[in-house]
Amino acid sequence: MTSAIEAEAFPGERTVTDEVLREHKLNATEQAAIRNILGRTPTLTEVGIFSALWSEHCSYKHTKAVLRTFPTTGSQVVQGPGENAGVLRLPDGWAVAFKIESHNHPSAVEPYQGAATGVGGILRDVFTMGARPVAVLNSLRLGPLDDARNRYLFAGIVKGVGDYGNCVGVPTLGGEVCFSPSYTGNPLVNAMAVGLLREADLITARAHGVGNILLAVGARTGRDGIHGASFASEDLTAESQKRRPQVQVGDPFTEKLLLEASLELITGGYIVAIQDMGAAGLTSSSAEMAARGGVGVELDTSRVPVREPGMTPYEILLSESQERMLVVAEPHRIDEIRAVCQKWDLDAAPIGQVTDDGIYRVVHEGRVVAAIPGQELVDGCPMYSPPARESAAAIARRSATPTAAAPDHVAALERLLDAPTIASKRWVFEQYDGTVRAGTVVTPGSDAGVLQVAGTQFGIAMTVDCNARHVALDPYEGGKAAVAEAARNLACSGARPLGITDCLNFGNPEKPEVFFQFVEACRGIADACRAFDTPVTGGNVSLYNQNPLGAIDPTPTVGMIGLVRDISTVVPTHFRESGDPILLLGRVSGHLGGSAYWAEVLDATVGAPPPIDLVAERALQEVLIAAAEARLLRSAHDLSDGGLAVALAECCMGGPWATSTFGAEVDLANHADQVSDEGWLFGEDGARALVSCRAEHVLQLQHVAREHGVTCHLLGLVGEVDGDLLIRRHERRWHWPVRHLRQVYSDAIPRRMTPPARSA
Amino acid sequence: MSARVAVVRFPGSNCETESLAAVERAGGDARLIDYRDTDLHGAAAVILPGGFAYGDYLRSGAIARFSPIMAAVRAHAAAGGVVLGICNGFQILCEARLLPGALLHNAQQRFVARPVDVRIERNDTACTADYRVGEVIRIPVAHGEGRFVASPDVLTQLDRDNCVLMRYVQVDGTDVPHNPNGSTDDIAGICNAAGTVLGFMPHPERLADASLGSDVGQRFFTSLVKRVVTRAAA
Amino acid sequence: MKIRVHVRIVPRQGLLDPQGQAVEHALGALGFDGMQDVRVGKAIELHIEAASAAVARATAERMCEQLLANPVTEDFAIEIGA
Amino acid sequence: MKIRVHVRIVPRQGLLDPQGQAVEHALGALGFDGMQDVRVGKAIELHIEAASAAVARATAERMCEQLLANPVTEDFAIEIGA
Ligand SMILES: Nc1ncnc2c1ncn2[C@@H]1O[C@H](COP(=O)(O)OP(=O)(O)O)[C@@H](O)[C@H]1O
Ligand SMILES: [Mg+2]
Repeated sequence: MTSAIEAEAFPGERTVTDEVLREHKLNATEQAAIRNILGRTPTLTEVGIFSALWSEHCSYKHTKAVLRTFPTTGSQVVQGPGENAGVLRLPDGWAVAFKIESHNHPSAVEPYQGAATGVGGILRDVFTMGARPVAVLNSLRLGPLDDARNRYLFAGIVKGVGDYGNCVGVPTLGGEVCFSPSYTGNPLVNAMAVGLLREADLITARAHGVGNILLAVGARTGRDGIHGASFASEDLTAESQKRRPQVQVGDPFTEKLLLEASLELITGGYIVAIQDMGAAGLTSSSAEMAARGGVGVELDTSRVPVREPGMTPYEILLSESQERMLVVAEPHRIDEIRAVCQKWDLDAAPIGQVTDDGIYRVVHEGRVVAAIPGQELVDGCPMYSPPARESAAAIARRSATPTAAAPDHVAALERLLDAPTIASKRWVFEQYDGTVRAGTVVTPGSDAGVLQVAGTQFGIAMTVDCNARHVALDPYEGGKAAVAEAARNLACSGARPLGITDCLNFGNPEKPEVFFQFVEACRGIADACRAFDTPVTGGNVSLYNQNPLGAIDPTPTVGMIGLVRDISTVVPTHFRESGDPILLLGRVSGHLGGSAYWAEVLDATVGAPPPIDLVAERALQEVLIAAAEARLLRSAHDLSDGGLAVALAECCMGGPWATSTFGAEVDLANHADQVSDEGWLFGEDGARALVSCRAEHVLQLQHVAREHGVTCHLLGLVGEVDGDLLIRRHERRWHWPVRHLRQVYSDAIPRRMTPPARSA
Repeated sequence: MSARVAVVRFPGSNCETESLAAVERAGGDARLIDYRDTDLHGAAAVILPGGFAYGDYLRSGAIARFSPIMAAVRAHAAAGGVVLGICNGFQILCEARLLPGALLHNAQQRFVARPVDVRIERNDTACTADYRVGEVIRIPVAHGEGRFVASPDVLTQLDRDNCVLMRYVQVDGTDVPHNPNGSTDDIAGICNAAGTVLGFMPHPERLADASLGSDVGQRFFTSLVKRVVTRAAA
Repeated sequence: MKIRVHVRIVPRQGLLDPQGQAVEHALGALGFDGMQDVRVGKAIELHIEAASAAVARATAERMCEQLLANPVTEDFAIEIGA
Repeated sequence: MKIRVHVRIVPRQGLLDPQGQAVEHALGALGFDGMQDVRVGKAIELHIEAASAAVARATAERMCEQLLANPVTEDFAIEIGA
């Protein structure tokens, strides 16, 4: 097709053989496609470029077709998928940019730096849109804490997330932590960043304007995180040992300066486009910016500021050194750009220009080392649609039931509250600054984080959610459930869900049973997003998450943003006043399949998880939002892991820093009589929330619920300060001192993380 | 007449915006000053805000204390001017020896971000006049290096001169340690004998707006503004 | 015999050391010149009860491998003190 | 002449060192015994361009006094390396 455009090998570089191509994970089809695009054999530099851009991470070669089925439009969408972050419209000319990304593999190797640089990368994705980061969220999955390595990973990851966000000065407003054996050896670290901007200031990462200059801004380029293939493609000598790829180290201080400089460059109108040099570094940022703008670029890698001498173009192109930006600007702006950067103690070096021939060209010391048609480079990767088939084991698990004898319900609730996945995450978010910038309305420990948009009366609410156990047992329902839980968390706070970003963490897609999970979970997410009018504005796919025993539990993390029209109507999660009536919104059918009760108490991760009724979910959201806006609610908490019993206990125990707890007295008699006691207490049917209100608001609240067709059970009253939780059903009574429950719930993680006393 | 309060931005400061806002809300005239500046431009009081100046590399405050602006801050303090260090600002003041002692890594070796209960020990200072002595308020801390230590001599002197500005205290019903970082004698903040140079770890500027839940920290700023207005008028 | 051991743990060569950079920069600003390659790591001092200096060193080495140093990012050196 | 300098900065004797205690505890849990007085501080390595080792040492000393160590809480030691 294209006539050959020449490029020559960089002196000393290994010759490109089939072996080298294979080491770069390019299969036969891809190798043929490359030869076809170039009309010749690629140089080693080109091989590196192709291998980066045609990796799953950049090309989405296994997943693109599925991702296209997501709903991505709506009147609230300013920027859908395809840019560094999605953007949703807020009132008064404001907009919110947000995105989630995984840093799983780096965190498995070096938890602290892996997690820290994960936060750094996602912050850059948000501020390159022209948005000031205002919040970070994090979704973490680890193997159980009885394993020392898992504890080490957990401690390092949490410290990494915290140190980075804290230092940059962005509050962490939410997250989740789940523990399951499937993550042993392959922890998941998904970081989400949220930023605010004036819609008019939005900037995209599209290079344009022939003759415009490309500049590298920020940190110097070292040999950090260079694709393992580059190491493998050299003979092992003492010299090459010294040059082995290095762990990426985060520098939040430089990030902070880069953040300020970037926003000044964008809002000051100095630049045409900007993009983070993230995964695959300079290569992917420059190639993607060029392709989006439909232009060519010429880079001179010998002009890139480097940290170490003797770096080859291959290394410079593929380095994943952190805290670097690629900027496109008109030539006459360069001095001004340098002045802005200097103000923030940063370097800005011209390293190339926009060209009109559509070629992605790399020059090093006057030698053309790569010349690839740009559009083909970015869009030419062969696409795959692997077979998808559910495994027999998965089907069998879904129809299994627990065999263990159940303990009494009093003990069962204590076991659930002591399960690290359910227990208080105070040990985690106590390490995250949640109040810097002084805009925080709700810190972690409630259903959603909420912050005020400065100078306005409105706010945004945010959450990340995924119940991977449900996804593992039924990927379609689990996918729906992830979106539904996120929306419920927002609605409980009084926020209207606006849109999502997703992080799809799965195993090896070439395994039919894994790809089945992927396809089905995505179908579930898409259906739920359509039902809730919460379009997908972007996300991230992380595949090949395998532990020695097989794939991780499929984990499609959903990050969702909602709008609170008036922050004075935000609804807290926990009970607030003795004597307030307690109501359960939503239907109870006592579904125990896939429940935490079965998994944590009966040690059986089996059964069909509850089917998610999207119409009922939407109706519940509407009730919660309407009731919040009418100021009818004193508290609202969604029912999820552990069902009603856990939700009641959480509402009684109060927030993470509460100085008092509340008792509660609840009577289940004459409500959903067909449901078993276990089903009532621990069932995990969706579309439910536990609320409290002033006695004089009960009728009004019931009326709002009825209007939306949502069942409303009046269950009881909030009890005395420091009182007991009492649940009654006919002659049966279960009873817990709330102070004791709070201690179990609060200590579950710290006691597992405290170094064991020295054995005598 | 409104009083000029300078808020110094170091590279890595994070809390300058909310500090400026708190001063303005208290009726003061707040100005941002760059760390490379060498002059306070007539400010009657200086705030060194929270954050991670120079990334807190080496020790928090260790590099920031050499910033060009610090000579002016030092001169201002020496002339009896008001200097207030919040969190990172407190760390900088200790490193600069404008306040005694040092702030070391939290005893538990982890960052701590949560509300704490502190008792105001003195209200005859430049920023606590609007509190009662003994009043207990709940405000957030967020720091990795907040464990105040000093030699026994210095501690004795702090006591003698009544230089402990606030202490972490136990409030009924809390189930987290009242002292969030292992600080000596539960010290959360100190000042010089005159009450003009002050430093503390908690962040009152984050609780300065009732619409976000509590404005119990705002009185630090109303006190400060009143103080500098009165002095300016005198 | 009680032996004093000094352990020095520094970020591995080639790895970015933001702290080292900041210190180098700050030293430069203070007027120190002619310094290079500043790296900041951890110093750990301890006493080990051991039969000989060689045994103490071997123990310290195992301590570094198992706990004190991060094998992915740090190098360590051990010195037997006075 | 380029001289390699090792600076060791440790918490002053008598000062509580929670990090040292935590490390001591963790080492104990790993089965190490017979260690005592674990203290954790900072190791700083740098190259100094100087006419002699003595000059380099003097420079490093001034660096410690001015920036690297906090005289309120830390002691330092300097070693001239290979
Ligand atoms: N890694 C984390 N970082 C910050 N906050 C967290 C993290 N994990 C959990 N949280 C907070 O703890 C609270 C409870 O989380 P979770 O158990 O997932 O509740 P829910 O089921 O309501 O989503 C939420 O406020 C959440 O934001
Ligand atoms: Mg959740």
